Order: sequence, then structure tokens, then C-alpha cells
Amino acid sequence: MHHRDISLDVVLDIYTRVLRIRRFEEEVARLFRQGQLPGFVHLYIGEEAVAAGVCAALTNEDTIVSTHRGHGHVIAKGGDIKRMMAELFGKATGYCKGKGGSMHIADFGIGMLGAIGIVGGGLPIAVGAGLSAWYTGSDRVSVCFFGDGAANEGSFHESLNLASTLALPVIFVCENNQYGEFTPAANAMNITDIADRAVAYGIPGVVADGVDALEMHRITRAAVKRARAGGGPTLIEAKTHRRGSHAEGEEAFLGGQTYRDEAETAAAQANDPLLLLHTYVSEQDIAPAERLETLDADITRLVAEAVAAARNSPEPGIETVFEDLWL
Amino acid sequence: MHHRDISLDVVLDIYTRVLRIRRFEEEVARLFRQGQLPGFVHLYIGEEAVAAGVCAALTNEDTIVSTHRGHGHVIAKGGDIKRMMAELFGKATGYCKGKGGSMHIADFGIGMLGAIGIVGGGLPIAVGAGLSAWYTGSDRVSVCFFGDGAANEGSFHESLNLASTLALPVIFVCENNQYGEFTPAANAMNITDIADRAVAYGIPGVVADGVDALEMHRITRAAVKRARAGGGPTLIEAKTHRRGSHAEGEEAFLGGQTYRDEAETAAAQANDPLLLLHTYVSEQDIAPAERLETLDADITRLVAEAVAAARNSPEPGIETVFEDLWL
Amino acid sequence: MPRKTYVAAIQEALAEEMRRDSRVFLIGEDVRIGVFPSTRGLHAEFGNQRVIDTPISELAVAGAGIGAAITGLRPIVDLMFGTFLYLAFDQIANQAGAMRYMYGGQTMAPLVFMAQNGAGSSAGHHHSQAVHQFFMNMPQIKVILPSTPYDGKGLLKSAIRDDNPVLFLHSLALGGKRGDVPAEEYLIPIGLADIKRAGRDVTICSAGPTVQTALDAAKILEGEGVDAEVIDLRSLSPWDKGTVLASVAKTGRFVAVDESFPTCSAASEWCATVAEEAFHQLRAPVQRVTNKDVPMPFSPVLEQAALPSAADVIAAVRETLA
Amino acid sequence: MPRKTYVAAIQEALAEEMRRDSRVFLIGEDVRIGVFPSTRGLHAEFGNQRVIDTPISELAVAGAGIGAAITGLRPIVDLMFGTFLYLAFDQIANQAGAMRYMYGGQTMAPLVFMAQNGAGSSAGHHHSQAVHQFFMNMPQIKVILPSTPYDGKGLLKSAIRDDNPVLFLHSLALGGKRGDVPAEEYLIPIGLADIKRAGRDVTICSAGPTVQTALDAAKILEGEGVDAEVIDLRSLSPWDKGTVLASVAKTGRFVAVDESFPTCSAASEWCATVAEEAFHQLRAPVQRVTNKDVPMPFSPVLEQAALPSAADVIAAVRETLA
Ligand SMILES: Cc1ncc(C[n+]2csc(CCOP(=O)(O)OP(=O)(O)O)c2C)c(N)n1
Ligand SMILES: Cc1ncc(C[n+]2csc(CCOP(=O)(O)OP(=O)(O)O)c2C)c(N)n1
Ligand SMILES: [Mg+2]
Ligand SMILES: [Mg+2]
Repeated sequence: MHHRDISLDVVLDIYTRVLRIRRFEEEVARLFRQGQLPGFVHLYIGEEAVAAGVCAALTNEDTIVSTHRGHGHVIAKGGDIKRMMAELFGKATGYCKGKGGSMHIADFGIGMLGAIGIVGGGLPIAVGAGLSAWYTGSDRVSVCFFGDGAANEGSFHESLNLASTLALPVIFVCENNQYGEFTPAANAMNITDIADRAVAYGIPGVVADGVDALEMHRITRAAVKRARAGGGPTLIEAKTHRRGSHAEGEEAFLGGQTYRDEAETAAAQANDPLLLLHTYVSEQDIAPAERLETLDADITRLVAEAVAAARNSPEPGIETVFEDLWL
Repeated sequence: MHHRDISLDVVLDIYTRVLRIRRFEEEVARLFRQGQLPGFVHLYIGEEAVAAGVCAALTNEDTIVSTHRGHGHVIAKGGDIKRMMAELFGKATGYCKGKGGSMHIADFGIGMLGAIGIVGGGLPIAVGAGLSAWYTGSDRVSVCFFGDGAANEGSFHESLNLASTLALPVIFVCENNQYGEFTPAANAMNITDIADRAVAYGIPGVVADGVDALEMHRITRAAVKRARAGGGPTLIEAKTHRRGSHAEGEEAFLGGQTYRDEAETAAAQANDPLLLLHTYVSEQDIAPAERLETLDADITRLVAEAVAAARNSPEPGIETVFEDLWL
Repeated sequence: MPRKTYVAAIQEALAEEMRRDSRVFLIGEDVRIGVFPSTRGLHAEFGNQRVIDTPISELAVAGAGIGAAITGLRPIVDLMFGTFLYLAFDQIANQAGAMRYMYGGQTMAPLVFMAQNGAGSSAGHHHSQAVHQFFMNMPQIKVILPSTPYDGKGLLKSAIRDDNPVLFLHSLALGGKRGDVPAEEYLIPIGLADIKRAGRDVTICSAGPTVQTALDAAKILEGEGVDAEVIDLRSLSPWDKGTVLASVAKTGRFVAVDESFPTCSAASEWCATVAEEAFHQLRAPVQRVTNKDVPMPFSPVLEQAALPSAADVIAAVRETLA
Repeated sequence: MPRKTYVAAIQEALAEEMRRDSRVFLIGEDVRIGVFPSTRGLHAEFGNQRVIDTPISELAVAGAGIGAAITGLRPIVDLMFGTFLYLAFDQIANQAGAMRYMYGGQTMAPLVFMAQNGAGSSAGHHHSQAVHQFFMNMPQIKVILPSTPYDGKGLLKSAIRDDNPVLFLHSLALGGKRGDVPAEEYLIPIGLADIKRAGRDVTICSAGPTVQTALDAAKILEGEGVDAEVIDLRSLSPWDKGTVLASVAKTGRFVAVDESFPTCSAASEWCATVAEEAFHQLRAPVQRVTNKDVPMPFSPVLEQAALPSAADVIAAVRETLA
């Protein structure tokens, strides 16, 4: 398929975002296996097209709210890989000075209002960001990422309904990776398309191929346009899959049990968002192979530098436990 | 319209339930105006057809869960008017020994699992009652009454979805009286029919004329049959209206403000469920006029006796504050 | 000085602050009509944009307030009854109070949650619980519970101007109570107690509706020759330890009167603090007067029996003097 | 005696009770696979009907447990992390604990809510809060927080047999800890404390993970010639006042060690009670050792600094001896 309506610059931009997420996450996986990262880590590999396609349709002023699986969202919105990596290490130089960690990265400077460890916890907050835009007459839009599992939380229902009644500029992006932890989405809801839930709120619901970053982008662009024009919220369901564990090290949780069909998983993994985009970029001659290789090398180096910097960064001082409190 | 599929006995039974509710509530309104009842009172006048039509399709073993506007549900399920009235007075002889009051009447003996003052609070509990039936292989069904306002609570979403995924025998009866307190349903949701929300859960959603007790009955009967056969939950939206205040004495809340269109309200009130049923019963010669008059007189006397008994009942003893605690 | 009701004073604070700062707005269920008179009339003045009715969706409404606050506005989120905050508990505990800290100081959440707290109108358990104790436990949430029109107005205005999340609790039981409210603008700082009656013999610590209970008790005790000091904390978090400890240093006796279930209540906190920090000044065991440890019953007779009463306070004071 | 891990002991309790009583079943998110090993293997033995995976819907799942309980079953509702109970708070506070009372004794709600409580795995604020203090405040909810495999098993079995709602909290931090667990069946009554170390000089009251903190402190204090008594409350509601007061009568000194934010914490409750009921036996001010009053930070260094430590306990004990 040819995406004539997406300029070559934008395609390359989206490709870069996907690649940055991929290389970052691959490194995080390694670090976790080596026992270098505290806490829980939920990787975004396989789902990069969603964040990249969506965020490329946003300005710096537009805001996003993220989940426990949030690294990809931060990077796609333009986050600083060094400060992210330092945060994963719990270091003083991290985005949150070590107070947040993987599940709580934020960068208010780029409209990244925070990752949230409570499933469904971000939806109401995104509605509030949309309310702000509406209230001040700004044309900012608010995007909320959340999973298929989160779509079964009460907060999903209340948030979409509230955004709809006030016609707020909120775009709800459901990343349907088919599982909530170890539970297949099919066991947790009796419908095939979460997008159908839009009917309950009188708003548009769109199913998107979440592996195709350019389709994600096109659909988001339309929703953004609608929202900026006062048309209210849209629910976008991105059909996607996660490559790896629910949380890194899930083998320990599973104790030998399995929960995914291996053949199905392999098939899904063959459908790789990076590969898909790479093929398109190559076939359309958007950038010469060397340029893509240089890009990859640059990103890989950046990630390596981020790791080195994070390792060499100081632990937060004990006294900082009592900082960042009441104003 | 002729309701050939509903036997004359059942029609008379439903008529009786409607009338019992009406006469009870009229008396409660009087008592409240006279300042004889403590706390808040939410009347069901205008909505009687819903509870009556639904409950006539249930056995004594089937359970219901109710709301802040719960008197009609208790009566329709076969509740004792004396114990209800005493409870409204807060007397020791009331259903809950004066501990519950208008918003918390229960009668576990007839499968009335309780009125609940938290909007939307009953839905999860009704799912649990359905879960019990499913678990034990009983053919009991669980009915949950709730309002249009409650359909915007997260508990609505989670409860319908949970009941659907487990295919539980739960019938969700949404009493859409067009208002949640003083807010029109149209301001609180962007859709016309709450029944459409069934789509989100892959279950049937039916719009019913909530003023027509016999239609309510027919639709419920079908849903009950389906549930007993393992077909899972149904969402029934009963379009209805409340005759009077949100809560008795709402004038004090309103301070001269209005929130309903007077003409619209008058039109709705002309469409009275008791009148409708009375006309049908008379036209179909189901019972002679004298029999209906006697019925009315009997009910009126029963209510009057209930009031007298409640008045003459003792206040709960102070020591009962410490009764009904841990087993 | 003009005399106003408690609810009217609250309404005035809302109106004045909305006039002063266009970022301030009110959102909640039926705030236009005003289920409580505290929000009545605001819609007429400020319109649909600044007085926003919502669906019945406490979790989303609370969260929307937070989202609006961290993006530059100053919302007042009316959640009506304290118990309805249970539905929004996650957003308040996990987000509102923690966001600033969790994100390393990148943001602030200047918003006010409002709700009626406690019992007294025979509404039954679902509408009659006090909830302040839960929110006192949460770091970085301020909690206010005023007892007079004057305090209510001055503290609500401070709450709205505060850059942190504040839970402003008011009391149906006090709604119609009148008191002096100056015509001129004034603020009361959050965290400052007020001694509502000075005394030498025993310190009675209270807040919200229990202030009157304590004062009623003090009056009767006066007849018995006991001179009680009644402290109205007004702010529950942060709270004015200094005033309480100074009072105990003087009286040597301490009674905490709190409308709450007893365990892990505000009264527990006050007593624990006094026992830690004023132990050597104490001449008798501290005493707690709280709700009985049962759900709130409906019957007015039982409800009164379940709530802390002046008689309970008097008994506790006598214990400390025994 | 066989040695088992804390989680294995909990799993055993679940399996034994499910075998004993067919009305007992387990419901929650991913209980089949078992996010925590405490529920692992049960699905293989008991199948889909008695080990029920649900959507991520805490409010409905908790409420469904209540509905099942009042209609004759004995559900165990696994809510995974304590903070997720915030989403189910309404059902627990407004319904589970109150139903029996509210409806005049017509019903009972025999169910167990299970969740991991507190911090220690660097999971950040949203997964690391202790929640027991909230539920201790609620009338008619029992709360359990065991510190050993033996206690965990015996108390969970009692909880499942209890006719009232019980919140059974366990601790990830203790999950891998081993201890003796008899092969024979046994129960531990709810509401009974255990003296984990007898001593004469100071009473240290603790529960869950703070028991080890207290024991670590006691060991070091022993080297300084201080003989501390460490009480493990095990049940937080109802709690064993008698054992605590008897200990204070002996030692005259009291330190409460509680993993919770400080204000209105379990530690507040214990100190208030001791100050009320053992005042004349106290020879020094009571002391609280709790979390610092900040949201739970992620960094292991900061997390440790925010939690109560043995050093904090030692400092508090020294204060009481000063
Ligand atoms: C309120 C809440 N319930 C449960 C959890 C535990 N939990 C963490 S991730 C997760 C699965 C979420 O599934 P989904 O929304 O599909 O996101 P995904 O992990 O697939 O990206 C669960 C249940 C949580 N963090 N918060
Ligand atoms: C959780 C919760 N939020 C708000 C309220 C206050 N309240 C009581 S009744 C009511 C309106 C309910 O509307 P609806 O569900 O349509 O029922 P109706 O009163 O129309 O029968 C509201 C908002 C409540 N009791 N519980
Ligand atoms: Mg998922
Ligand atoms: Mg309604």
C-alpha cells in the first residue's frame, strides 16, 4: 500500500520514533535480565507503531497520558532517553529524580503528563487535560493510551462518557495487545472490537491496525482534526501484540505455565511494526539504506550512552526523600 | 392492544402490585410533608409498572437488588407493608429494626437483597447473586434495578461486562426516568437509548415502555427464560418518568429554581401506569369494577394500618446500637 | 458584622474566588442547581463553562479535576457526600496527593475536593460516614473541616488559592448555623487551630460538628467548676500540633472529640501525638470520644446514640479529672 | 516440621479450605495462572468454576464477592495489590462491613478479600502503599496481616471459616520467607497476638513485615543490654489489646512499628490505646515508627529511607529509655 497522504518527512519521523523505542526497549530487556534494574518493567516491543503513529500527529503542546507500559509513549512524544534510562535505574538524574521509576515517568515539558501504574488510572486525567483545553479555548488535544484490559475498568466508561457529554478534545487510544497480564481479552470481554464500545457514548470508534504505524498515524490525524475543531472525542482501537512478557521476568510468575498459543504468538511476531515500516521506507526509496543504518547506529549509541550515564549517575541523596512535597 | 400471552391472573396480580405501590407511596408523601418521617425519601410514583411487571416474572427464590428509590421494588417483590412503614419511621418493628431506613430496606426472606443508597452500588452485588446461582447450578435469576444516572457509573460497566463474560443469570433493569436528581439524562450521556450500551458487552439490550406494566412483564419474562437457560444477562431499559420530586421536599433544595419543562412533565404524567393498567383491566373485563374497588379499599386500609402500627411501635432501644454486629 | 449561615459563607467563598481568578471553576453532579446551597447561584453568575454539571461518575470527575489542575487550571470538584469519595478514592490517593512527588516535582495539582462529611440527618450508613481520617493518612493531601461560617469562608478561600490538593469537608449538620462573617475579604491560613473557649483544667480537641459538642460539654462542666479549653483544629492535615501541645502543657489533661469510627481515627492521631510529645505534661490518661464502633444507623434515636455526645465528652473529662 | 515459604503456606490454606468446603471459591484477576504464587496450582485442582479469572474490574469483582456471600457462598476475592482496593473501596466500606448491621441482622457476608500490602519491591507509589489502616477504621471488617508462614496459614484458614468479611493482607516482602508449618491441620484464632520475643524493658508492637524489623532491632538492642519484647499483632482488627497492655504493664515503655503513612495509622491507634489504658504503667512517652510522611518512592535507596527501619526502631527505643 502506498501512503500518499503522509509526507516522506513524516514517514521518516515515524520510523525514527519506532526505532528509538525498539532499541531502547531491547537494551532495557538486557539490563533487566542482568539484574541491573529495580522494580517491575513492562516492555513495549511489538507495539511501537501505536505510540509512534499517534504521537507524530501531535504537537509539543498536545498532551499524552500513559500506562505501566509507558516507555514507548515517552519516547514517541520526544522524551529524553538519558533521563528515562536514569529513571529506570532509580538515579538522581532521572526524569523523576528516582522517585517514579519505570511505571511513573513524566515529562511535563513535552506534554507527557505521566505514566500511571494503576490500570485505567490515566483515562480520567486525560479527560481533565482535555477539559483544560476546552476551558481555555486552546486547540490542544489530549491523548490517552491504555490497554484492552483497562477497557474493562469503570474508569474507561466514566471517562469516555464524561468526555463525550462535554465534547472534549480527547483521543482515547486503546492498545489492544490481546492480553491483560495472562488473561486473553476474549475471556475478559464478550466482544471482538473494543472500538464498538464507542456506541455507548455516541462518539466515533475506529479499529486500526496497530502494527501499521502509518495507518495509526492517518487515523489519529483525523481524530486530532476532529477534536481541534470541537468535534469531541474519538476512540481508536489499535490491534497490536506484545512481543515478550507481560512484565520482564514473567517466567518467575508463570512457574512453567503457559498462557499464549505459541503458533499464534509466532505468527503475530512475524508481523513486526519495525520491519513493516522498514520495508515501506526502503521500497518507497524514502531514505537510502546507509541513512537508515546511520540512524540505527546513532540511536544505538545514544542508548548505550544513556546506560553509561545512568550507571555513573549518583543515587538520590537520602535527604531528597523530603523534597518535592507541598508547595 | 391485547396481551393474550399474559394470563388474566397475572394481569390482576400485576395490577395489584402497582396499586399497592401507589397507595403506599401516596401515604409516604403525606407523612413526609407532615414531617413525620426522618431522613430522605425518594418516591416511585409514576414508575410502578417497572417493578410490578418485572417482579411478576420472578419466583420467590429469584433475587432483586434495589436503589435509593426502592419502596416499589420491595412491594413488588412481595414485601410486608407494615414492616416497611415501620422502617421508614425508624421503629424497632421495621424490616431493619430502624437501622436501615428508606434507602436500606431488605427482605432476605423474599429474595429482596437490599436497597442501596450509593448510586450504582447494587449492580456488582446483583452480579454476585447471579454468580451464586451459576455456581450452585440453581436456576435462580438475579435482577438489578438502577437508574439512568447509575448507568454512567463505572460499576455499571464493570458489572455488565463481568456478568457477560461469565454468562451469569442477571437481568439489568435500567429505570430511565430521564433524570438523575436535577440533571436530564440527555446532559449526562450522548445517546438516546441506554439499551444500546448492551453492545459493549455482547448481550441483548431491549428498550421497553416502562409505563406499560404488561410490556415490562413480557420483556422480563423473555429475559428470565433466557437467563434460566444459561443464556446470560440482558439489559432492559424501561423508559419511564417520575411523577414527583427527586427526593420529597426537593423544593427546599431548589430554592425556586426549576429543572423540568412543565408541559413535558404534565404530558408524561398523563401517561400514568396505573391508569393504563386500570383501563386494560376494565376493558378486558378481567375483574368487575367492584372487585377493583374492594382491592383498592383493602390496600388503602392495609396502608393505614401500617401507619398506625408504625406510629405505635417503640423506638429501637439504645442498646440495639450494639446488636447485629460480628457473628 | 453581617451574620451568615455556614452554607452561605461557603457559597460566598466560591463566588469571590471565581471572580478573582478565571482559572477557578466548579465541577460536579448538579452543581448548577446546587444540591447543597453552597453552590447555588453560581451558575447564574458564571455560566455553563465555569459551573459544570457532570454525569454521576465520581472517579472520572475527580480524575478530570486532577488532569485540569496539572494543566494549569484550579478546579473545585464537588463530590457531594463524603462517602461518594470512596468511588474516587484511587484518583485521590494514587494520583492527586502523589503526583508532584512521584514525578520528581515536575508538576503541581492545585485543586479542591469538596464534600459533606459525617452524619446527623438520619440518612443511613451510605450518606452518614465521616471520611476525614482516610485522607489525613494520605501524604500531601490537605484536609479542612471548619465549624463556623467565618472559618468555612476563610479556609475555603485559602484552599482554593493553595497550590496543593485540598479536601474541604463541610457538614450538613452545621449548614444552617449562623455566625459573623466580615464584609471585607479575609483568609484563614490552613493549619492553624482556633481556641474556641479558653480554659485551664482540661484540653478538649475537636473539629467540625464536634466543636459544638465540646462547647456544650464545656458549658455544663463550667457549672461543676471545671474550666475546659476547647480547641477547634479547623485544619486536620496539616494540623496545629503547637496549639494543642501548648494547651496540654497548661491543663495536663486531654480529651479528643472526633466524629469518626474510633479505630485509626483523627482522635487516635491526636491522642497518639499528645502521648508522644506531651507525655510529661499529662496528669491523666488521654481520652477519646468518637462514634460508637458500628455502622451509622438510620433511626434518629440510634444515630444520636452512635455519635459522640456532650454527655460522652463530660464523662471523658470527668475520667481525666478523677 | 516441614519448612515452607510464606506464599506456599497461604496457598496450602486456600487449597485445604477449598477441599473442605465446596462453597469456598477463589475469584480475581489472573488467579488461574497466579500472579502471586499464593493462588498457583489451585486452578489445576479445582477448575474453572472454583478458580475464576475476571476482567480487570476491581469494583465489580469485590461487589460480586459480596453478592455471592450474602446468597450462601464463601468467596475469596483476590484483589492483587492493596492499592487496587482503592477502586473497590465503596463496596467494602459501604456494603461488605455494613450490610449485616444496616439490614438489621438479616444477612451475613462471609467473604475474604486478599491483597498484597505495602512496599519493598521498588514498584513505585502505585504498588507500594500499605492499606490496612483504612480498613481498620471501618466497623465490621476484620483485618489480618501475618508475618510468618505458620501464622499466614492458620489465620487464612480461620478467615475463610469466619462468617464476617475479612481482609487478609499478605506481604510480597515476606513471600519467600521460610518457616515451620505443621503437616497437621491447625487454625489460629483471629484477634490473638503472638509474642515473638519476650522481654522486660520495652514493648515493641508490630505486624507483618515490621515484625522482622522489630526483631532485628531487638537483637541489636540486646547487645546494648536492652531486653525488648516484640509483639506480633497478626490480627489488626479486632486486635489483641490485652496482650499489649499486659506487656506495657510489665515494661512501662511502648514503641509501635507500623508500615504505613504516619497519620491515622495503626501505630496511631496502638499508641492512643496504650496512652488511654496503660497511662499509669507508662514510664516514658510512647513512640511511633512508621513510614516517612511521603508517597512511596521508587529508588531502592529512597524506598528504604521512606520505610521504617531497625535503626528507626532502635532510636525510638532509646528515646523511651532516655
Ligand atoms: C487497577 C489495577 N488492577 C490491576 C493491576 C495489575 N496489572 C498490571 S498490568 C495489568 C494488565 C493490564 O492489561 P492491559 O490494560 O491490556 O495492558 P497491557 O499490559 O496489555 O499493556 C494488570 C492487571 C493494576 N496495575 N492496576
Ligand atoms: C455514588 C453516588 N453518587 C451520587 C449520589 C447522590 N444521588 C442520589 S440519587 C441520585 C440520582 C440518581 O439518578 P438515577 O440513577 O437516574 O436514579 P433516579 O433517582 O432517577 O431513580 C444521585 C446523584 C449517590 N447517592 N451515590
Ligand atoms: Mg493488553
Ligand atoms: Mg433517573
